[in-house]
Amino acid sequence: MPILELKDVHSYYGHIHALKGISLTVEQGEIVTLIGANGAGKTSTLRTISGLLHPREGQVFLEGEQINGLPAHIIVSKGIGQSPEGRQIFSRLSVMENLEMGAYSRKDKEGIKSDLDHVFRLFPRLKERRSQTGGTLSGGEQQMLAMGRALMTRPRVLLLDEPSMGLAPVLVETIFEIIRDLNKEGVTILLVEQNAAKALSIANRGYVMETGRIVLSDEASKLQESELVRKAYLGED
Amino acid sequence: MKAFNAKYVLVLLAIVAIAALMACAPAAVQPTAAPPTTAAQPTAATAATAAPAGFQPPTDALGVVTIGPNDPVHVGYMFVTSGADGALGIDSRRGVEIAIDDKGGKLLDHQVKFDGQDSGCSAEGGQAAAAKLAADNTFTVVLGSSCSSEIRAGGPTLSKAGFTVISPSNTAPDLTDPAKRFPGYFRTAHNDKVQGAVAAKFALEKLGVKTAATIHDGSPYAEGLANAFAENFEKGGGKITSREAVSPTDTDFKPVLTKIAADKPEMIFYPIFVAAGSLITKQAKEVPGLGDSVKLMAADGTFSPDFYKGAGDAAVGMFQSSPDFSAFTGGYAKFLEEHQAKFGEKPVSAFHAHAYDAFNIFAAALEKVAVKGPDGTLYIGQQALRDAVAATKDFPGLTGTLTCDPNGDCADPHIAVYQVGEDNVKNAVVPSQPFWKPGQ
Amino acid sequence: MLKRRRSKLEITDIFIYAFGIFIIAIILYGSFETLRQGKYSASQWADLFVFGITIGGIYALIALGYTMVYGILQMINFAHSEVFMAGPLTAFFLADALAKSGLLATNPAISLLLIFAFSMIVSTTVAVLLERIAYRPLRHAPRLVPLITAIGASFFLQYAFRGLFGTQFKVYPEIPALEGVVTIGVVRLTYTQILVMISAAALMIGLQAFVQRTRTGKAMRAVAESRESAALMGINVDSIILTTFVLGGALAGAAGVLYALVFTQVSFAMGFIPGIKAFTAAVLGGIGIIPGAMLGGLFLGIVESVGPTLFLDGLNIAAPYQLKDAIAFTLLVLVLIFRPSGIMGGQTQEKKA
Amino acid sequence: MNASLTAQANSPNQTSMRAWSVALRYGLIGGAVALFLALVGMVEAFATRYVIANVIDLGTLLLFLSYLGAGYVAIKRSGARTPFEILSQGAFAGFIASVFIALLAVVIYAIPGIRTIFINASPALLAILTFKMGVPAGLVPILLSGVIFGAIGGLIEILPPSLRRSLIYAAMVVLVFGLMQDLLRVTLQKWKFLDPATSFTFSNNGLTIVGAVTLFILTFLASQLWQRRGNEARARYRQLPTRQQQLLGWGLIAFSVALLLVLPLLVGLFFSEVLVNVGLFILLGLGLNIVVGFAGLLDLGYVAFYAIGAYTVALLTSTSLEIVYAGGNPFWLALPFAVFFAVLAGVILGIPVLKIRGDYLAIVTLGFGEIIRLIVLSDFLKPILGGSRGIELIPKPFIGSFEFAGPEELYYLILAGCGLAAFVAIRVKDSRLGRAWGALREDEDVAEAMGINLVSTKLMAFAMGAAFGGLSGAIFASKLAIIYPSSFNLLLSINVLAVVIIGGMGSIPGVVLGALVLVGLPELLREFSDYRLMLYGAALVIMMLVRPEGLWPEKSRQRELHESQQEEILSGPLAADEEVAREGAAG
Repeated sequence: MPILELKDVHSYYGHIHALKGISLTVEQGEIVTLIGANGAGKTSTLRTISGLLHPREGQVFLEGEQINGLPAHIIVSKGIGQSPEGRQIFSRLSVMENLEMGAYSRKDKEGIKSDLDHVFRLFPRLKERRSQTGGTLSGGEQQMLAMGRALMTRPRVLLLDEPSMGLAPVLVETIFEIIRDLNKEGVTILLVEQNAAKALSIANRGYVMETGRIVLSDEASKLQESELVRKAYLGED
Repeated sequence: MKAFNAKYVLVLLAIVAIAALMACAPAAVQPTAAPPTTAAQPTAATAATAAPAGFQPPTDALGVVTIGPNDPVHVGYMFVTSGADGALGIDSRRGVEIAIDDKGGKLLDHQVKFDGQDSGCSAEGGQAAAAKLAADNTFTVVLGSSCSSEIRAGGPTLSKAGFTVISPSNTAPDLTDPAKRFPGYFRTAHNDKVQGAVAAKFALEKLGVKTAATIHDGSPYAEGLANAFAENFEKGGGKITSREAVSPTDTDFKPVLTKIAADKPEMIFYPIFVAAGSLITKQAKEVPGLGDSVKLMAADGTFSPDFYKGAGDAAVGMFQSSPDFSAFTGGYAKFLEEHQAKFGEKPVSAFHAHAYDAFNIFAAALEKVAVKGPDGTLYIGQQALRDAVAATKDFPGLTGTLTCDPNGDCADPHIAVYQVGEDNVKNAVVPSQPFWKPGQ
Repeated sequence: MLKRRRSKLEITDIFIYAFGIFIIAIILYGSFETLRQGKYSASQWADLFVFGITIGGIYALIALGYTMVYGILQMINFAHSEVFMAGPLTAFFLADALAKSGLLATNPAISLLLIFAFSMIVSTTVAVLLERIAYRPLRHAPRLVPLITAIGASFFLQYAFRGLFGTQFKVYPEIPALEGVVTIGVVRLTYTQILVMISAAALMIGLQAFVQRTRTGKAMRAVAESRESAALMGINVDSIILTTFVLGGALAGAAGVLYALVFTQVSFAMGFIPGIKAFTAAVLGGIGIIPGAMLGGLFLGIVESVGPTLFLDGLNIAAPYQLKDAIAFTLLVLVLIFRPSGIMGGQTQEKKA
Repeated sequence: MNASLTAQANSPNQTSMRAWSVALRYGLIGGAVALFLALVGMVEAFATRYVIANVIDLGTLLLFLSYLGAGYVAIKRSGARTPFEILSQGAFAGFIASVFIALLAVVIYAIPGIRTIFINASPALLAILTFKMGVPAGLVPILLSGVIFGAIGGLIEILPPSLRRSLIYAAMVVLVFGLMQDLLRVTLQKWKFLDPATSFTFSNNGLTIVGAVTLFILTFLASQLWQRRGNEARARYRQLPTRQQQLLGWGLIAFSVALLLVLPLLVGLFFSEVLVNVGLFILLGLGLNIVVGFAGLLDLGYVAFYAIGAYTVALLTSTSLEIVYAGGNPFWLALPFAVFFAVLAGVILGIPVLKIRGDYLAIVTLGFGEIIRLIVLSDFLKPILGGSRGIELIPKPFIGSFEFAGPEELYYLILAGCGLAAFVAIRVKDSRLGRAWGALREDEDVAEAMGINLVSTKLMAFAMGAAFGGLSGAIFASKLAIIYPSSFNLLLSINVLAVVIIGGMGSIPGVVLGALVLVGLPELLREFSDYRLMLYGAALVIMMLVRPEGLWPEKSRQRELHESQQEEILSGPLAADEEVAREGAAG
């Protein structure tokens, strides 16, 4: 059974038909990436999974359990963590408080403590700045915080929305390394990226989206070879 | 699209309906053009029942109100009966109801029907209420208004419609100023010039104070009365240390009282209403520099049980000017009994007796001018009614012996000063015996 | 930036600054004249400040309700003034019963606690009902819609309470234990004033601690920043918003009893004016900012109490206390012109309309 | 998301259990509403007004309607479909609701002291509740009426829609005639030839029984006829050649204009007074609509411009001896000054608040409105502005020898003002300026980036809005003949805002409709003024919950709100809860 499955999902913003029948699966332990141009519906897909957007048709399953229609905070407690687009950290809360918020719905004190240590091991910079307010962090640090915060929900599936957006190349490398490390530790990851080359280089599989539909899906390595992807998303002619 | 259609359909329906009415009613447009005789004053349905030959219904410059043999004499009121000032109007309305009961509910063998409008103690409310009353030609008289602002805005409408208007509680001086009074207006309430003068006289002569401060609340009544007091007080040789103003919705008066205290007046006169008045009374005791030495005095706006509840023990020993109930005639005791029986409580404001008298002045005038047809139809000339009210002389009322002067002042103004005693506060009742009267 | 606009802005800027300087000059000159005349003693000035701090503390407690709801929902909860009214108006019946039973005289502390608790429960209930019935369905509506709803709810509540409990004001019983005065130098405080100051301060410190330290408090701050991110952290946004209304309601209920203790009269209409003042205080301090509401409330209370005498008496302006609200609003305009996000608002960006 | 709910309710037993619990829930809500109406005093106050003379009064009707509503909604929500279920569950809901009233009757009877808390829990109320039979005899009819009206409510829900609509229309017409009996009677007095019809329909004290029945049947038939034939008529209209359609359209317009012109003659003094008041609010609404609806600047102090217009006219025209320095001029000379000063104030207010946004703007404008009122009230400026005693002896406008003396004449002045303002508003809406406002309303930063001059655009909105406010104030002053500062309070600003919003923000016909509903209707029902503001508040809340785009929305705005509503359904909490919340609010 796939850990996450979307079946023919249609979502709307008002009259705007954002997702037109998305079906995809994510297997346990995979990194799956969604690539596509701006407005293709990548973020809407993540929002639909995490419950910020409710699909008008279709279903979302987490390990076979239907989760579409549940409020976002319940979905989080069922094991879907998301680092949202544009990071959206709480800029007036301290780094520590941001991370605490990640563990908001959890009651296991021990687990929280060990997860916190884990996050600080992954992102030593956050440990140094834990009493600073989020708004004073640099872009890369904010991204780390957003990911750390999502990890604190102890997700079975981690949704990452544009983790490399607006970061310096060096930092992009670091972030992607961390993503790979996380995956090795057993976290299943659904990654949305504009930087398709980078994303495909670490992913197992990928889906290509255009105007609310999935137009192509395959092994990541095969997608890298694909004519369409090379032209449209990898900037090669 | 559907909603769009429905909207026009509705409009169309309405227009067709009105068009049909209009087509059938060419005459309806004409009454304004007709001469101001009986025709201009359409009458109740039964008026058409022909009078036998030989009887000529009267004519009148302002028109004639016709009351069919089985129709009631319709008396209108225009009082404030809701909101913060509601007690004032309800008090007056009850006064009239008792007056009607005392007549056995009948005038000239016709039932009396008494209803009217809440005029809200505002100019707009007064004008709207007046328009509604004036549109109904079954009314014979309008009793009201409660507040001066109502009648200033609504009076002209009533006057033009030919009504006689008698107010039990308007006290603003200039309502009966010949330059400003409108025809047909009378009042049984005292003119505030009188109350201001009495209060000043009391302060100077009885209390022997030489300095005083005034507070009003931005209402025309309080401002007028505070000024009348100040004028008379200064004329009598006193000194006004400060003239302050507050807002009736304020609750914290300590700052303004502290400011007053800096000028060290011997007395504070605050002719305002119950809520703010009771708070000032209470807080004056708590402001250093005022304490017990400064004399407090309010006016008839606070002459109500709620005032003592609100002010508590702080009110003991203060003074209030108000109509002199002890000067009221013997009928007043009976009135109070009836009031208790009918409404289960004592009067809630100061002008019930004035309202009782207002109705009786009207009733006496009506009995004088109404012409009864052979079938029992009543014809009341409106100008004649006004003239008859204006001619009221030495009328024995509850509030004294009433005589209307040419400007419409009919009151026999007895103003007295009361001192609040402990039992007033404990039982929340207004003082019954004056502490001082002018001329004592 | 376009040149044409630049020059126009300068003209309006000059106008604004001229206006501000003019007002400030009047205030300074007025204050100077008043002090020069020396009509008021030091203890009278101290009294004026004490009165101002008392009412200001109450404003601050109400303002907290406005500011918390604004911070979290970006809406003016116009009906908060009725939340403030509901508690003390209904708690009157309890207070009256306690007074008649004699408990109020013999056991003032317990009685007062009961009254406070009752008032806070009622106010909280009203606030919660408001949120559930009137505001929650409108969470995604354009901003004016919940504002109008709030105005409507305010009228409805005010006149429903009037219908239920009557037009006339009700008078809280006197509490013998609170009659007494403490004098410290020129400052003179009644027990009631001390009670108001201590309880207001305690409640505000408690709230600040709650918001800063507790899990729920932190979640409130998180929701205020971004409802979506908060939901993604597993925070139940609706229940946090409800908590905010509960806190605001409880504080308003407490403020209501303090108000009733100071001014003794309660009525259905008692919420309107303090409500508007408290909202002004919240804006003055920087709306959405909890310490700002406290500061704004105290500032407004003091200006109302001291301002008319200090600024206007020296200018020989008749009946200055009639203009106290005008002074308060003028200061509000000044603050917003020169510091558009309020006294304490500097630390955050101005929220977009 | 309701999939789980329906899944649970699959077995018939569970279905009926659920239906009964729904009936219980709405019975409780209906009972709470009835209890509230009784305790708040509405039942007693409305009981003085008979709808049908000596048969049924409005207060009792309110209670019956609560039971009926409980039954109706319960059946609507429970999904009961067999006649037995409908009758029994409807009756059950109504019964539960009536239990509240029965309990109230018992409490009033047993604990007279309750009145010290709930002032309306009086013996008079007890008499009304128990149909003058007292306790315990009166409890039987209370519960019986609950059962009967609950069942009727259930039945209404399952009637065919066309029949149901006609019945509701018919009942509403009877109710309206009953409610407005005194006004209608007074107005009908003008038309003598209608006397037989009038006395057939109305008695001294409400509708006659035959009159009510006749009205009911006539409306019912008319509605049925329209439902059957209306579509045909519409289809025929659509089949007409375009030219004829246009002609009909123009005919309709000409007819409406003619009707507007003769309206005061038709409806008489009081309705004219109401129309003039409505007209003043239409003018104000049109002005505020520019500021709030077009430009999106929330102004809570709009009354200031109204006050400035009124005071300018008062100062320039009053013949009062206290105000001597400028008075005595004719209205027409003062009018341009009134508008000018209002515009000036609009600009002066506009400049400092240019940089202030959203809710800050709301509170600053609120403060501005209050400052203006306090200044005209103050003793400080009393020598100039009259203080608390206002300014009196303001003359009426004249044209030649025609005096705009009373409401019937002033109507034309206000009609002309509204016509002018509506014309200006329509023209400016589609102009460059109007589009700039639109951009400003959507997003200030984007508008600025698009090269829109924020300063002049905002100031134009304030100035134009102020001009209409000033005009309205000017007419108000001469209508009232005396103005007091108390007329210019915050409530008025809020009323105008409500007119704009209820009508439909940005919509010009919406303003007219909003003013008719919010100003006209309450004026017509003056007797119930005690409950006016309560009902007004409830109406605002319900309106925003049910139809936030307003009664007659502007088209683009309607779309906007529609979208956001859908999004709300998409992302909001459980929809069923929302509906419960709405029902609660409706009570």
